Amino acid sequence: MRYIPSTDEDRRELLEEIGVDRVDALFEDIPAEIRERSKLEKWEAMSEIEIHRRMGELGGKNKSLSDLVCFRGAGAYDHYIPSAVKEIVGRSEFYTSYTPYQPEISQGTLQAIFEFQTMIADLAGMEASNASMYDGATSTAEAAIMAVTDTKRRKILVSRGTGPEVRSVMETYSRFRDIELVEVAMDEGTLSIEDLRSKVDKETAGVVVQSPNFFGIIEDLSGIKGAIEDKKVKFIVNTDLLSMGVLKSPGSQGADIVVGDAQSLGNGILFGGPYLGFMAVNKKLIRKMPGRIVGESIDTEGRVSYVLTLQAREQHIRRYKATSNICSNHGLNALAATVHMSLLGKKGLEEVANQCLQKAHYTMKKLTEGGRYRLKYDKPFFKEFLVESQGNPGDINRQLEERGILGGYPVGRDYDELSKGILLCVTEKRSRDEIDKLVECMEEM
Amino acid sequence: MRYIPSTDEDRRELLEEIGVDRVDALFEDIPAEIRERSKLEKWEAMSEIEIHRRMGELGGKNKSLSDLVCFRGAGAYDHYIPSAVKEIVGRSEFYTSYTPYQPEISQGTLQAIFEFQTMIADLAGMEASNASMYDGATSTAEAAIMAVTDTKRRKILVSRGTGPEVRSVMETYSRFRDIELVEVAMDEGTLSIEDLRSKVDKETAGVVVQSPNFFGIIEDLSGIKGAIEDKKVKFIVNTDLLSMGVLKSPGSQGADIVVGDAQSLGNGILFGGPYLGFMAVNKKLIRKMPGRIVGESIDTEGRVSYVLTLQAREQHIRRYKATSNICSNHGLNALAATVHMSLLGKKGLEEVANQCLQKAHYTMKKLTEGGRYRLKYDKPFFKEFLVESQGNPGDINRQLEERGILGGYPVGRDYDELSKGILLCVTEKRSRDEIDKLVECMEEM
Amino acid sequence: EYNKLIFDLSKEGRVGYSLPELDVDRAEGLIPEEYLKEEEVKLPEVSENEVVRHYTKLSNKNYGLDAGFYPLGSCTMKYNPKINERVAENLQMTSLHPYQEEHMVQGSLEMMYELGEKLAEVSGMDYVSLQPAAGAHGELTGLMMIKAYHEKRGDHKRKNIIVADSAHGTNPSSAQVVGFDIVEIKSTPEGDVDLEELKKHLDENLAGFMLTNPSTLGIFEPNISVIADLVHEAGGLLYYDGANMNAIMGKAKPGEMGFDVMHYNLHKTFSTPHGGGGPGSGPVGIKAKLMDFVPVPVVGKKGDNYTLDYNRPNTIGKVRSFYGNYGVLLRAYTYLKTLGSEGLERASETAVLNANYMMARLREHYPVAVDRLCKHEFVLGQPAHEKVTTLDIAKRLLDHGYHPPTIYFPLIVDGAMMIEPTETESKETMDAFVDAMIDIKNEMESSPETVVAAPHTTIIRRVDEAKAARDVKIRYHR
Amino acid sequence: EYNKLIFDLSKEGRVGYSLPELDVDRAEGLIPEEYLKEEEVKLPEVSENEVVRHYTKLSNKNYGLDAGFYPLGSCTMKYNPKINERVAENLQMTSLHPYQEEHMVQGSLEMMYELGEKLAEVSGMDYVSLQPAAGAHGELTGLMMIKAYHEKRGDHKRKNIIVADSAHGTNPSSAQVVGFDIVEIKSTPEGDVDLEELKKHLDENLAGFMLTNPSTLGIFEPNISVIADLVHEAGGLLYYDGANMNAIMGKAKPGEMGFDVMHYNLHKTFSTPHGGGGPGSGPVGIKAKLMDFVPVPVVGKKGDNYTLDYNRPNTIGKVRSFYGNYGVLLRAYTYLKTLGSEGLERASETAVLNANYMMARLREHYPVAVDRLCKHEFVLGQPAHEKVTTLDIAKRLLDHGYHPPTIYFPLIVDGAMMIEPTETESKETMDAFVDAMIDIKNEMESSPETVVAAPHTTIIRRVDEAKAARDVKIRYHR
Repeated sequence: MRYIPSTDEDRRELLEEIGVDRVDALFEDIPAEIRERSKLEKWEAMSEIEIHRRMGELGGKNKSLSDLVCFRGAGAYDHYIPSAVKEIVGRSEFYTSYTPYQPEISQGTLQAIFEFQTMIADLAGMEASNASMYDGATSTAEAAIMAVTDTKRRKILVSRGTGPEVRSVMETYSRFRDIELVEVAMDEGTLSIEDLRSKVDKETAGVVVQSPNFFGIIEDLSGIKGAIEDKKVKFIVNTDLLSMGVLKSPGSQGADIVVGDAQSLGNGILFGGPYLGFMAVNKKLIRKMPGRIVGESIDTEGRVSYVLTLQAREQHIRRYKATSNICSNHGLNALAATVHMSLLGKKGLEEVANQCLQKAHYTMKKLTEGGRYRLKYDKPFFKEFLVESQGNPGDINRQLEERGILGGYPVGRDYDELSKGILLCVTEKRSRDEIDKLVECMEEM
Repeated sequence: MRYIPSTDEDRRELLEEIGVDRVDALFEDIPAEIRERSKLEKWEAMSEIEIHRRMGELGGKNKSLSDLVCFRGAGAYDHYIPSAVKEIVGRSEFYTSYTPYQPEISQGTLQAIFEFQTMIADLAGMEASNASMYDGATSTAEAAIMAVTDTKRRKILVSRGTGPEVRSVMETYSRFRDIELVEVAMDEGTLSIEDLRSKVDKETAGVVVQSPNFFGIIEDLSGIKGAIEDKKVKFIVNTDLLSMGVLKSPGSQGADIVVGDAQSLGNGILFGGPYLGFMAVNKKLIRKMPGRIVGESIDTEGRVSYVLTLQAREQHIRRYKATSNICSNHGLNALAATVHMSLLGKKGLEEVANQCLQKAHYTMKKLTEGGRYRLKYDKPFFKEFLVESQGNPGDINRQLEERGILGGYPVGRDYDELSKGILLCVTEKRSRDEIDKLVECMEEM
Repeated sequence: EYNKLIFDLSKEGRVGYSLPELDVDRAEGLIPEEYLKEEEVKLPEVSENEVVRHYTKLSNKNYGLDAGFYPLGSCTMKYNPKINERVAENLQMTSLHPYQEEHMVQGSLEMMYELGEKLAEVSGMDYVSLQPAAGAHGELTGLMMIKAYHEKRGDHKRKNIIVADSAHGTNPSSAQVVGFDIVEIKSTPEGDVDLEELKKHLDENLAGFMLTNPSTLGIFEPNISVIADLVHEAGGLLYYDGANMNAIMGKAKPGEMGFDVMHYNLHKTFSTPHGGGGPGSGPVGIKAKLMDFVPVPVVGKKGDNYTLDYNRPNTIGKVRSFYGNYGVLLRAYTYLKTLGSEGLERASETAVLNANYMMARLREHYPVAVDRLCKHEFVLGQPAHEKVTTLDIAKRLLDHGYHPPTIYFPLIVDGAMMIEPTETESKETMDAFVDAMIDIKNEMESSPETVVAAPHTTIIRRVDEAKAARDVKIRYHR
Repeated sequence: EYNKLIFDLSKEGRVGYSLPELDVDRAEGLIPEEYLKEEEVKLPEVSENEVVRHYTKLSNKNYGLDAGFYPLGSCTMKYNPKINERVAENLQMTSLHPYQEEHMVQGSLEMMYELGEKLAEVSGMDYVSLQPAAGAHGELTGLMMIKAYHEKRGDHKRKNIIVADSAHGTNPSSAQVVGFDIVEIKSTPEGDVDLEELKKHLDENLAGFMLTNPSTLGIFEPNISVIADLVHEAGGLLYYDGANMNAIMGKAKPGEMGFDVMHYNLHKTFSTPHGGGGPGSGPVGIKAKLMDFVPVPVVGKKGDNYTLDYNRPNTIGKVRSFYGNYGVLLRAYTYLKTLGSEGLERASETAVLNANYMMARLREHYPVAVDRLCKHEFVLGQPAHEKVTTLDIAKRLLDHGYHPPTIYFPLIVDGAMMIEPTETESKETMDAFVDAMIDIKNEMESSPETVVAAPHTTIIRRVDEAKAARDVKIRYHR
């Protein structure tokens, strides 16, 4: 087998040194009846030629974004990833290493994470960040747990405008952690301040708000913060950091914990994963954070060095007293985001965000001109917006698909009251021609 | 511009140090009227998104081997390239370096070439090899020039079974070098020994024979060697080294110079290039070889090191007295071949070659059973064979294309006498199902 | 020595990106002033070539598996086949929005379905969910199902999860996150489960017992069948920590040992790249009795169609967004298909052969924690020495060009060194590593100060970890 | 230190490949015994992971552009944009058999056609053939056309090609290969063409004059128009060596300077990777009068269709197989399209700005060969010193982490150091390099033995080149 260098001769020598005469003898500590029952049903090994053929076969059953112009978002975004990102992420020094336990031979990973932490914290408007987490949904659930642990209260409020994937995961985590998860209603597409005020109480550990929310609408974070009078309540904001190219940061509007998915920043759409959860906090919460953190220090000769730090929070040291059970981070995705943010830089992030903003608004304007589609909520939005259609969203999308377009997300799946709603997303990748074609096709239906 | 790090501020500082006030001043040594006439007609810069879109557009006008099952060879082969080849070749340390002039920081390239030279020489059955050349056609032309220079004669014989690309290039090179290029006729698909005997004379510097020849047929190299009685005449064999998995090497059959294209070994089909010329010789001709050569030496501390050697043959030292004007080699292609040969190893090369052999013969047998296609030359062949069809080869190929098959090469383009001939190539990549489909389709026409 | 941060390369006006010109009319005032950022974005400004050079240089400060031996116990640092990466470049299989309608993603769902089936076959489980993002996340998911199982039966007292003192830290930690109480039991000196200890906790409060087998000491638990019976009789469920699956493929299925639920680490056993700490993937396998509780969506099959089934009333719910770390799954699928069943068994056989060989050679020089037949890894203890510690030995290995073993784990062995060669290393490599270990052992006598001061040849020397935790500096400041 | 050859890793029975099982019946005797090999193939037997590790380790012994500054004069080591590589992964554009019928490769022919047109625009030539595989191969092709041109006119005496003594070695060498006689003329001390010298050879034997402009000294030839007129009046043709095109895009077209034929080096000016010595690509541009002679096939256009035209009776023929280094062409096309015309001009401007800046800073410390405005590169001479040579300085630069400049070329400058920063380097990088050069200059006084013994920090030290040429060992022996 091509990944096993041992030859028959090697095997003989190895067995001899061990003092047994055959490999089977090395498994005699496994009860015979278990071994007997554990034989594998046979499937043949495929060569490289054959696995490529098989993938061609499977791929042929898909219709991918290579063939479809994508106007769908809803938590997974078709942004452009610069070529240099792949180049760096593919370097085997990064790719085939593991958690940087040995700083002397892991400065590459460690420094890249240190840079990542800086960029994430800066974009979020916070003081610190961890080394990344699984995805936006789990990072939000972990933030809720942090709030519960920190405040010793057990109620979490979450806005109904927070994405369904995020709320579902929060529900699961809350149920088992015995957290009371309460939804805050929407008022015309944004969080109802009134409902929020009525629900915040002495048992409230945190308030979770997504902004731009699931419908692309920018929440009034300062207003929400103002409405939470109890200062112990943690204000948790889930955001798309790409929007920071045009919007105020959550940190500058009073967030205590900023979380979200940074897939938008250099990570492929990949049928949903792996993506990149992040978490940023201010100083006083650093030691309460889950996940890896890299810190700066010096070596014995006084040279600046980076190292995993504050490990006393973590499971491998604290075991069941850890802040979380999280062990790995999404290191390679964090690296991709770091390279991506470095390439974009200040100007690039502003330009990408602005192109999304402009193109989304252009699309909205064109699409709602004809009268067949109505903008559901007339509130400031970023790169996504919700329209109500006269027809059935599923039918519309089927027809768009025939014309090579992946239409908007039919939100009725998650919001019963919005069964005619189509959530469209327009990124910097979409050209005016593509948008005009979308509008033309949708008009015809 | 994203590849130019200079900012406006940097430019000002640079200009100041130079002592001029604007960049234009740096071009004032170019006569004004030339500058005036040299302005570029404007075309816009494309972003990465746009160039991908453009390539999608252009690619859409092609029909590639991703969509077609390939049965065409004739000098360019659809062999499988193991995944690890791309991984190594893409390492920027290899990719973005240049000719290893500074051995202290180029041992990677140098050692890889040293390994390449060894493998090529071994496969060819010769004592030495150079560091690679442009392609099989130019390496054959260079071999002919070597023979001319070495023997101080001016006639080169070339078998008609040598591929048309190779013969064309030899013609061009010969014409300007004042070499008399004479074709040796074929006799039922192989070199006519009789014709050869009649043409070898005191003016003959070399005899060039391709084996397996253009029609896939194995030439009787020992017999040919025997027919060249004048021992000064250089016997030059152009071969596909992949066939060495089953065939005797040219070296073992008396070749003086072995050349060819090693595209078969780890280099993509890529619409014809870059490919990989090689040249292997025995000791006495080493100093007559064109191209880079890497040798082993030691450093000042006695460590084994590799270095460009025998440079006294080359243009940058010898200028017009050099053995050739060749300067660069095809280093990256040679690296790909080296990794490829390492992965295949002894067993792998045998297996690939044998699969080609078996599948080609299976195809021939199936195809000629029905009677619509006749094997043109009933002689031992490797991975290609020539059939004569009842129909027009162009029509047959058009119909095959509609069924997703790239049919054989219509040799009538190069050989008037073979206007009904179709040269089919079957590599290890072809499955029995694909072959059966080819046969079925061809039977129906 | 290169020691710049990306921020040090920043200069106003440098760009590293290219975007099309905005081709729609630029509208103003789309967003009310109060929502617009007031400051410039704080990101560095660097050109593409500088970014590439910077991270290329950083990469050169990293030791990866393609650079050399990486016997990090418990992490299964086996070779990551390059075919997996090539397959992952297939855009038809990867350039997919997770909310595309099912009929557009049949190929991907088929791949996931088949992967689940193969993983079930290897583990002897009845169903495998591919959702969890990592091993620890798989534990979380499995434990949630255990909790849901007892609750569904009205068995509300069952709050205890037993873990061994030799267990991975994630075991108790995951149980804690799911709201269980943790009961840690001592192992025997040999690293086996102490049956008497275990029996003390087999009561009506027992929710489950989490076990790694082979254990973190690399030893196959001899009483596994007895343990399974005891736990089941007491009404508990048995959880299998799949970190050590690389030892037993084709030899012992967790499902056949009596386990009810388990997780895999695809990045360990199934060769997907570790990526400097992730992404991993931690599919969860279960026995049929837990089927009601599996996370949604379930990749199902109706006739010839593959589906994403959300309609499962007793599900624990969603444990992450979308359907798991799909990109990782694709690589693991490739691995499973390219090795075939015999290849997997051969991998485990060779991994175990290699570990026993290294242990045999090292036995004379270092104390072996448990001197029995080991499986894919084994644990050495710290040799008696007045000055030199396990940490020193590990650092000295860096000077020999190796990644050290896992150290100080499992906690039950003083100064543990946990060595896992995997099947992808040659005898030559193992011999050279053993020789280095022996050299260091000798050096501990001849020149202990050299060992204590190691590493000497790395680009930096030992890092002051205490300072990092004390003077917390976890970001760059301008 | 890793110092194995791939052959050292070989062991009987190791494999690094995978192939499908042969799925047709294995037939025996397909080939007569006398043609079958008698010995086993001599290739190493190594597993995939060992192969990857071996070549990864070798790569780490190499210095590439992504590792740092590479001011190798005349080679234009500019950054190779990564988008070029991504584009080259597009299978629809690359997975093509060269003998596919024209209608199946319209996209690729269109790309080539457009690339030819763009290159013609940049150079002021009337047509560009993409066939030659490298710069030297382009020279060969261009010179063949010159010869064919004269012969077609019955001008059989024209056997002389004039080259300057400062020319690249390929110039005279290519002329020789094409069967010309070479006349080498001295340059003025300033590196310009010596008009009086030139005039001596402007006779009925003159076939052509090969010139690089800017010259290898980095100086734009002030009398270029006069030279062109003189050569043309004498019946000769003017050949432009395009190695230095990076200095003049948008500023001076060879066609407008009076050149009749030229080659490009796409791997220099148009950023395609140098690949450790190739593949390059050397398209040839010509004026209309040479159109009859261009190599076949010509990528043409008929209506909306692109064609491969072989029907050209006076063609010099084919100079290589198929249609050129297509993979390289695709990258150069990407570069031309992503920079746009203004980007190209900006590249040349910045390359010249950078060279002049470095020359200005180094002028006080090293003798500048020609102290005039330079273009994209400049040449320093060896500073007077009893012991230290240019080679020593170059080797000492290795200790500073740089690839040295081109040394001892052009031949007309004693101990020449030819420095070409290109446009893709930052002021910081150039300053650091200049500082290193100044340090070395100072060290030549303070500690010359350190310089003479350099390099000190590289993985190997100076290599005995004489031994390599004397005890020729150019392959491994078992």
